[in-house]
Amino acid sequence: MNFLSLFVLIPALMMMGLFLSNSRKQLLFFMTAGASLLMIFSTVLTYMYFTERAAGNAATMLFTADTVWYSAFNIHYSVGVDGISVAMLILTSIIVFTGVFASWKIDPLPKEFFLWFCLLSSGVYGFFISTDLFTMFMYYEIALIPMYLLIGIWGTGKKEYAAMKLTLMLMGGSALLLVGILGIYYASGATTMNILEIAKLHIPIEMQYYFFPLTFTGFGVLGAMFPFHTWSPDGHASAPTAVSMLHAGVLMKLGGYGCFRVAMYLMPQAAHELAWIFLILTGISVVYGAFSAIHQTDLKYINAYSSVSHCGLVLFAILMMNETSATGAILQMLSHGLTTALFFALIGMIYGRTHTRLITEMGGLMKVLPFLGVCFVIAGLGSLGLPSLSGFVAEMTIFVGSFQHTDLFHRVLTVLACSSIVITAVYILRMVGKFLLGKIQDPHHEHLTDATWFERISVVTLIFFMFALGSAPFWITNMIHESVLPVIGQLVK
Amino acid sequence: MELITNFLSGSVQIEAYLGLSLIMFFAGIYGFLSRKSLLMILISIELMLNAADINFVVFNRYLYPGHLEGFYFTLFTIAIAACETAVAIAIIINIYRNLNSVEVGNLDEMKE
Amino acid sequence: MDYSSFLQMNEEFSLLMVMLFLLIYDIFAGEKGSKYFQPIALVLFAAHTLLNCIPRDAFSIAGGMYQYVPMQTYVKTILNIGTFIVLLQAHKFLNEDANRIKRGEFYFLTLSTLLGMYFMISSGNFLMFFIGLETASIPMATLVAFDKYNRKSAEAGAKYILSAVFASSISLFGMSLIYGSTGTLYFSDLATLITASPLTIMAFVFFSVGLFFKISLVPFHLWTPDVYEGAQTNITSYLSVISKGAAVFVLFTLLTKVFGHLVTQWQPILYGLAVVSITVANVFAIRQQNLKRFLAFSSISQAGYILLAIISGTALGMTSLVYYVLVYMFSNLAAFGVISVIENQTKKVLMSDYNGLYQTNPRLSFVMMLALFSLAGIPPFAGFFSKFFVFSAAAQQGYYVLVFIALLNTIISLYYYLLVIKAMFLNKSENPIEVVKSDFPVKLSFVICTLGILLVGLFSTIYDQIGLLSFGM
Amino acid sequence: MAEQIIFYILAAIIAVFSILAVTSKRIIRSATYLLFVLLATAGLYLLLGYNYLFAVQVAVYAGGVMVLFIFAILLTNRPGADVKSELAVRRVVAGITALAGVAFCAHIIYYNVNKVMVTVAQSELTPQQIGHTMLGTDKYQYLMPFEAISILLLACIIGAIMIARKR
Amino acid sequence: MQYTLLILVLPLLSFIVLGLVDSKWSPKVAGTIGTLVLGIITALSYLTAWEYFSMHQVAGVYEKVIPYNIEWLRFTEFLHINLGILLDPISVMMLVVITTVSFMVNIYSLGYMVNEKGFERYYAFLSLFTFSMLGLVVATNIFQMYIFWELVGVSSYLLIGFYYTKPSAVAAAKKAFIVTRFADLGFLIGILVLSFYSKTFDFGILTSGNPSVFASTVGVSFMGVSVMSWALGLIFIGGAGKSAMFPLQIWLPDAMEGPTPVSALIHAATMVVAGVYLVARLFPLYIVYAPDVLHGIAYVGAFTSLFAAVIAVVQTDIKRVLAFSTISQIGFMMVGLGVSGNGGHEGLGYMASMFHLFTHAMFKALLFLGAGSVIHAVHSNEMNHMGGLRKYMPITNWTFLIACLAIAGIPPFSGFFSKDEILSACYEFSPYMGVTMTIIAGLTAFYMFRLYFNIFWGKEHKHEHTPHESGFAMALPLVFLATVTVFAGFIPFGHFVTSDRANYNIELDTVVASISVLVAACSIALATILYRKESAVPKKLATTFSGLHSAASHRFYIDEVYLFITKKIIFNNISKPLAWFDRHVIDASMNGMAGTTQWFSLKIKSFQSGQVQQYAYVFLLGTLAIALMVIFI
Repeated sequence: MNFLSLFVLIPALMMMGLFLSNSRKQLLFFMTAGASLLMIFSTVLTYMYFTERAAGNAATMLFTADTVWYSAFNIHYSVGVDGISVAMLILTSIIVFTGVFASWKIDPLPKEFFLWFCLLSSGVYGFFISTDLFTMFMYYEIALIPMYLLIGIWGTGKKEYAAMKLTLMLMGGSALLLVGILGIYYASGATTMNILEIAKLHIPIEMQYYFFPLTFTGFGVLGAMFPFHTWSPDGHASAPTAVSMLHAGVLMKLGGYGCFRVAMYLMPQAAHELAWIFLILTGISVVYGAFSAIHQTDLKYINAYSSVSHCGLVLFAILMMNETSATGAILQMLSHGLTTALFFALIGMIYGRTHTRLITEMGGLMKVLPFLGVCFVIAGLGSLGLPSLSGFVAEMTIFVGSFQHTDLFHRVLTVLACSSIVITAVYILRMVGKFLLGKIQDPHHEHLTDATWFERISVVTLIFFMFALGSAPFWITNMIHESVLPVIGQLVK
Repeated sequence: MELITNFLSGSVQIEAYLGLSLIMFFAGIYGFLSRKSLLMILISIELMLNAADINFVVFNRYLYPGHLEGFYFTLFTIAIAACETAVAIAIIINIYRNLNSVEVGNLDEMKE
Repeated sequence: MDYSSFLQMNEEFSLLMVMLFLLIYDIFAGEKGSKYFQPIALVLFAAHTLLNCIPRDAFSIAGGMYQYVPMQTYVKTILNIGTFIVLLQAHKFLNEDANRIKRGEFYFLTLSTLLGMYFMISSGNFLMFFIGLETASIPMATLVAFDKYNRKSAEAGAKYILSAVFASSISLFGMSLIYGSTGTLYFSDLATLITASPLTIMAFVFFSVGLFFKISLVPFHLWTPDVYEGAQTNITSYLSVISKGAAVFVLFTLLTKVFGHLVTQWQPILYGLAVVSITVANVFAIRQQNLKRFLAFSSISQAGYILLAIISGTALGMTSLVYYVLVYMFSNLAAFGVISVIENQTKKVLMSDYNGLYQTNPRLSFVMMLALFSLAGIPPFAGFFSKFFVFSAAAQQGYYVLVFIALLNTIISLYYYLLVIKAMFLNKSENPIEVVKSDFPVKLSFVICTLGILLVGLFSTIYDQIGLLSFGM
Repeated sequence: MAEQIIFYILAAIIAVFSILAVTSKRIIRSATYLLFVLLATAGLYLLLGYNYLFAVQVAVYAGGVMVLFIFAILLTNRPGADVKSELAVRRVVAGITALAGVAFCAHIIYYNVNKVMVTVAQSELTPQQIGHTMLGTDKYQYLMPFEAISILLLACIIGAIMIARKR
Repeated sequence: MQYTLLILVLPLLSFIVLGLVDSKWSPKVAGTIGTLVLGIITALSYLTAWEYFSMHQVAGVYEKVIPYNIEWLRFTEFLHINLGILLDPISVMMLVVITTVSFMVNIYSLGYMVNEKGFERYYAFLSLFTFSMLGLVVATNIFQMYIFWELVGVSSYLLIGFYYTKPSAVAAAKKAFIVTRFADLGFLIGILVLSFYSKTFDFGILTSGNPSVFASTVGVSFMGVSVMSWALGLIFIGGAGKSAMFPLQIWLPDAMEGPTPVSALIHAATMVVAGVYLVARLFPLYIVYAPDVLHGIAYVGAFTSLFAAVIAVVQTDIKRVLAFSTISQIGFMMVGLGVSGNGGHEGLGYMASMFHLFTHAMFKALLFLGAGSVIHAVHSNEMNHMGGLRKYMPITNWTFLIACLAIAGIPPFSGFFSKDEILSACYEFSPYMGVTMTIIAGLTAFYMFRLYFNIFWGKEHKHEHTPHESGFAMALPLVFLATVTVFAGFIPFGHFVTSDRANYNIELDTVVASISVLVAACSIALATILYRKESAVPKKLATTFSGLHSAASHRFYIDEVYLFITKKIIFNNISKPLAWFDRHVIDASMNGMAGTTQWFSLKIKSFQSGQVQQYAYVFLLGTLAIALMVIFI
């Protein structure tokens, strides 16, 4: 058993523990222990990754393991990581860890909540460590379905509608995806479902024309690509804090990761030919999401549309098909994951105090909630791309990379995408200005209490990593960059 | 007259048998689709089964007389038809006990 | 006359023994003995199941009237397990005062339909097949009408027998035409003699609708929801799983082995039926309030998915099909089991009755949820794997569009499965269903189903075992 | 010649009474017409040389099934109840469908059925022959279905009794 | 010169420490730490300047010194963001300016802000700003500059919005950030275009004059304009945003909502000249590859200058007057750059512009700090609430007067020398430009003295408390800056900063000088007549030119235009319809699919009628249909 499998096993064991536990303290113990373990583990993994690479191991995937599972379909349980996966695993660990602290006081049914939360996280981890199309898809779906209950039971507002919509739309995406995966498998004539192996084969171009759009759109739905993004505002707005964090922070990244790892990697010719369609769609996402965010009054809606915009940028960058923009895309995933998780965490905490999320009903909260307020401003600044926070590094890498494209069309699109940074500033500052700054609107808000210790842990962890990524990107960019190369090499070929 | 004798000369054409069974079969279908009483529907079903039996026998006799496949099939089918009728009538009587009627139109408590 | 060859029909004989023993026991056991009737029956049946689960070499007896291939053992074992679960779930129901007197009949009739299915599966001749088909369906009608003073049950019985007989007479007419055009009723001979003339095609169509009826494909499905709703829930689950499972397997073998020459004809037929079945059933299902009706439509659409395995016509398809049936059996029986437990105690079957079920009956809700997720094809439950394999089998033959349509339909199906989950977990209720008590056999059945749902997918051994035999089909 | 004439007479009886059986308003008449049809069918079997089948047909149908029918009719027919006729629309639709079905099937069968008659010596089927075939286990012998159908019959009896009895 | 790193690191540390500590330490400690750090880095800057200008001259040309240059983020083989320190004459000069002013402001704030809540936060932000601004000027590559450019923008945002409970401050901060952000977009795109062709961010390579760097741009044009013009024009937009050039000047007056020392530091002396610095930094590119853009810069500068001067004449808020004056003066600097040639006497404009930047920083900081002192005393920004303060606040009065004289261009104050050089360069460029700029200089003198007289002379206004001179902490910077203002003009600036980094001896163009002094003197006289004592003339003039007056006092309605564009067009006509579209078209179409399925489900329910005969009918039809289809199709 490969040690990467621990990433899936730990959540599974956590579930077992939770299942057997019968007091709230035990629940929290299992969760924090598990989440910390995952966190430590991802750190160790990163360290090992670096040492392995430093030792000159140039394989595409490290720590690979392969066990035959369903031989009739050549389904293997095969795992392995490259720099991209490592980055994503770190992200997931951070967010699971902080998510646990953000849902410290979840009510009702805490046990069930954490059970589903664990299932969700095991799905996400599994997705990132898989190198087999089938297991990848399986984990993808494992990660989707707990969302329904998590939103439906513990959500707020129009939760049932939102949960249903989110689940169905994402399942719709996965339906497209499954056709794509089957198409890839059979059209390539592969005798394996391992991505790396299939990449060595050639899928006939006319088949690529069918399956590339399916696969890309399938993953794109999860990446909130226009016009399949509408689950995102409703879903995120209704979800409980930790779920919003995990979903916007990590789950949406599955889309970008999948687009890159599966759609682009395995069908490079079609990617080349059809990229322009998706570039336009994702370009629209970027600008459209940002513009839509301006007009929202619900904090979560603002952030959800902002996610549409930022995740659009991920897909946009991937489609630019050069190493820099692709590196940028991965960085943007990380950055957006951290930033948006922080946002949702803070929004949840603020909502827990004010019981409203409408910026029109709040004001001057900075005065009563200085800690949360400052953190919120930091999150906002991160989101709008302040240097030294993660967003800047990611966005700049994307823009510089995309602009290196030799085709004028792509450069013009890049310029349009760049314009989102202004619009982002507009809605972020509008939001901050309306509800944090100014005078206190509601007299009830005068006596709110600032963050508790567990909330602080959650928030500070996220901010720490945002700074770490934004101030010293070199430790992770090289890792990502070298892992992007095989895919880009495939595309350039 | 000569026409008639010419027509009648020789053995009966297989088409005639098959046509007859077809008429019987579709008469049964017509009955099944149009009758109101459950018993009448059952009568129609007897016609349909019987039509198939005729087919078997005729095919056996006219085309494949080497073995008795059609013959036996018909034999068993008659038994099966009897079973069906018995069970169906038991159920119809049960319906009558429940609804005090054997009209098929009354069987609509469950729909949509 | 060498009758000893009959002894090779292990499964049929052992089942017949069980049936006859129970019949005699039921007749002659007194008050005291009748207490042990059900335990004995269950143990005997379990023994029968265990004894007959090892595949043997293929053989053919009675001049090809009965043909055995090892795969049949698996199918029969799956049916046995399913029947066993149904019997476990019916345990409490049959102990009720009103039903005690009829339980001997219940067992005998259930097992005789099972025997009919055995004949169907192993038949090598249309006559045997027809007898098997009728044995599987005529006593079934009496089972459907089992709760005879219940108007719905009576009505369902009438609908079932009329529809079944109508279908079988059309099928019979088709068989007669097949005989007329080929001159044989033996499967092995037919496979070579049959040619794609209009007459054979028409005969084939007439014949096959009898099976389509049993599998309840659209547009031959209309009886299904009514009968499922009206029949006693345990019988409904039997009908939806065992009867259907046997029929799909038989359809597969018939199509590939007997009508192999008509492949260009039956593939488009199945294509159309799959699309129509899945879609129409799903569209109907989303509106259903009665859970039994709801599951009826769900099972119709599941049948449509199974067609994807049949249409591929390959060994892969065969394996996927048997596997699908196995998984479908666990999932559907779990769902019906929950419904029956609740219905038997509270007479509530509407979705709105299930509001807030999780508050009062967390375990039942949990089992129900697993079952529904499995039916919807959500990993890591077995249903996901079976669906994937079925789709894969179809995609391998290039039926991408069909797979695509089927997948789009999974979204609709997920929607209505989630409606039930929503009712149980999300909705609040003023007066939720009281705490439902279930006896040991029912609990055992849930354990079996849950284990099936959880483990069958994750452990590939079962699939591999089935796959080993599928190449011989 | 005689065979021809007999056939056409039987055919006429079958056709006419089939249609009458499914159109007659009164159920007891329908049952009677059905009896005629079944008897005429038995006649056809005789005409085709299957005497045994003739006997079975008469015994099972006329003797068994018809009795069941009559009992059922008498049990469920309340004297004085109005005999309502079917809706015209339904009859027309059913009629058109049936006619279309006849036309379609007739077309297919007529143009595709093998019309080359195989003439073999019209030998009488002896009871020995029938018994031998019925209880044999080789190909074209029918012991197994014979046994199988016995189970079916048993099950049907039990089932029918269970449904029909009072408790 | 390794110690230069400390100049960057210390304020950053100060920011982190003060930011994390928040209000756990007493305000005094925080202020002391901040000021101490600034003192140290000011000393270090002076040391750097001394060392650099004394030692690093090779053959009469100052060489560039790069003590640090670390790769921070690699994009491609050639494109990577380095963080480093580039020392050349302009950056060293900027170091001196920034640290000096910043140090003064820090000291000043000890007195000015002492009673404010959030004192630590204030010092933290100041440190952050200083760090960012220093990072900006020592940037070794254009992307580093962009990074710090953004950081500067954020610190500005934070400081403008320091009084975050005041809605107008919040709005002003937002406006400042968004407008400059918009301009930064131009900067960013400019960088992208530039780097796309040059394959480098490094200033050293970009400005090396090696034609092979831009070989790929030859003949490449987009929409009829050469790509280099595009790139440099777009980069200038960035500069224009920060330096409040027309039409992006709107944020600066509003930015006066921030604390006054902040206005002195950021919105007068340092950050707003970042645009000038940027153009100066890329001057070799402008002059070679896009002279048309350079001329455009000159015209924009001139227009902005005039425009702002006119508005300044009628403003009554003293900080606003100073703000418009800042805009106007930056316009001067831009003009100076725009009209400049390269090297030697040709490069006079460049030199003058930098000189003016230097002197302006000093006297404008002085003006703002003086204004702060006044505001501190009377608790109001309005001229009407002031008057006759010279009796109460002698130090402020005198220092303010010195600054006014300097900005008006009266010799021997520093402003005279720098402005005179710019005017000379303008006259050399084109007489019209020269005349225009001279008129603007006159206007400058007029409005500054209007301001001066209104504050310190004129009718005394009733005050609740008697105004009093500020304390030592506030007076010290005033005096220091006044001293610098008096003597800075005599610095032989041409020996330090020139376009080709070679020595250049400034020669006073006597004709130009005398004209400008004359004009200034006349304006001052006019202002004296009008405003020294209360008189009815200004009012009369205002009514005579009511149209112009009201237009000018409404800042020529530029803000309204912006408001129209943002509120009406972007918010109401783009964002709102898009949000609507998203909910009611995109989302509705997704819901519509679900709805259609439901509707369909309802429509076909009669299909399942419960009638067994209908079932059979469908069954039969199905059978026949399948048979028909398979046989005949």
